[in-house]
Amino acid sequence: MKITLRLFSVARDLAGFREQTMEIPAGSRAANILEILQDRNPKFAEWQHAVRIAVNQEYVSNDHPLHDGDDVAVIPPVSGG
Amino acid sequence: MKITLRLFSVARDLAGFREQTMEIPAGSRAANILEILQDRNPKFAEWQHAVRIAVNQEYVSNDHPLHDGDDVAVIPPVSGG
Amino acid sequence: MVEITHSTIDVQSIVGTVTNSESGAIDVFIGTTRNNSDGRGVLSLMYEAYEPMALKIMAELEDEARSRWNLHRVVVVHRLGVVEAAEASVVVAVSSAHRKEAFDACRFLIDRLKRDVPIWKKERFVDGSEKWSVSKATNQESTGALK
Amino acid sequence: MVEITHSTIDVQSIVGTVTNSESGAIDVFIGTTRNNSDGRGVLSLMYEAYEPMALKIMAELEDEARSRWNLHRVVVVHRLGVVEAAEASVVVAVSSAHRKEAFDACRFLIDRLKRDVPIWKKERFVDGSEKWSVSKATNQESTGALK
Repeated sequence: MKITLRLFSVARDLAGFREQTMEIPAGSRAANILEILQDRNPKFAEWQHAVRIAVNQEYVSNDHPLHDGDDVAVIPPVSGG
Repeated sequence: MKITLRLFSVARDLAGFREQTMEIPAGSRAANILEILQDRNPKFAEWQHAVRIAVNQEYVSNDHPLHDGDDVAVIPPVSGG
Repeated sequence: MVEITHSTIDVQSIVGTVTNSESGAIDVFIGTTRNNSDGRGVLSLMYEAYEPMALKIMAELEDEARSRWNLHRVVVVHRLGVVEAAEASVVVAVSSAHRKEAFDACRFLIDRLKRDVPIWKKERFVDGSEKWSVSKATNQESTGALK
Repeated sequence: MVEITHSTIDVQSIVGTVTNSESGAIDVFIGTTRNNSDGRGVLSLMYEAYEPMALKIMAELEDEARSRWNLHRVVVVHRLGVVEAAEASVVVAVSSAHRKEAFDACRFLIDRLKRDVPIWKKERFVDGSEKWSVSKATNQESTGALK
């Protein structure tokens, strides 16, 4: 299935891209996105427990199942205000 | 001894004056001022426990001794803000 | 900085006064005239003060706030005279490095101002009547009340 | 009302928006750029956001604040792009009948904005270097963090 992956702040710097359409295995869950990013850049490991995943602009838990067409965002610790 | 007595808000309305120089017995204390006002207008009784006395612009306790030349203010419940 | 004024309070200018490069947080409290009190329509409020003592206590409150929290700038302004509905009678503004101090100090200053600063308001109701706004309970709970 | 802007935030106009005759209290929080961070000189901050989600969460926070407290008007504005020292990056303004609600709601809104709204700042130091301002601790304490 296909998702759109959006990266922000530190996550974008580590991955080297802002937005990408990505083919992922059916049955993938939110946490799998982090594994994919970590495979590409091991430095993601330090952020694994600090980032949140949002699907279609809503924060989801680790085991949230992804669906075809989902808009998935990797949200590093926010620092607005 | 002589003091200046200043009244505000409800206290002024009850007493009918804003400021007066007043002869009081030597040895008078802050609470005695309220007794004097109450003798003049019994309605002061309802305010007895609600008003504070300030001497020379500082809140004092009931038994604070007054001195000749003191500036004594009767401070009804404040409602600034 | 504490001030008593008889004209409109300029909030924008107060925000300018407390703004500075060392601060990350500003909290501003604005007390405004409500058009009702216990269900009765209020036209305006009329404030009076024991001015020199009010300024003295306001300055003491600023000192106490500064000793409790690390504050950069502090402004407390109270207006006297007639204040119409929706107009500001009091503005407290505080700047500090972080937001906790600004919030805590601002709240402390307005709470204590309302408890201790000798200022009184008379409510002018839409039906033409007037009444000093007094709660007999308030003062008895305060430190310094005659016991 | 929640808003994201790329230009200077007009505090005076926000105060005007939340002012109304039913309210007795307005609390305004202003977050400004500090010229230092952990002892290092800061020139400016650069804010970026996941804009549609940021607006969505800001609106949810306004709804939650309104459900918790009886608020009259609420304005939350965040600025993006470069914000120089002493300039405002965020303004939260709340009006209510009494001051407790205004203070509590304003503090709730800025606390939760800083925890949950997807906005990030990059610090630009006077020595020319840049760094995303990230505290690894923050998110782990938040609801919704991946565990």
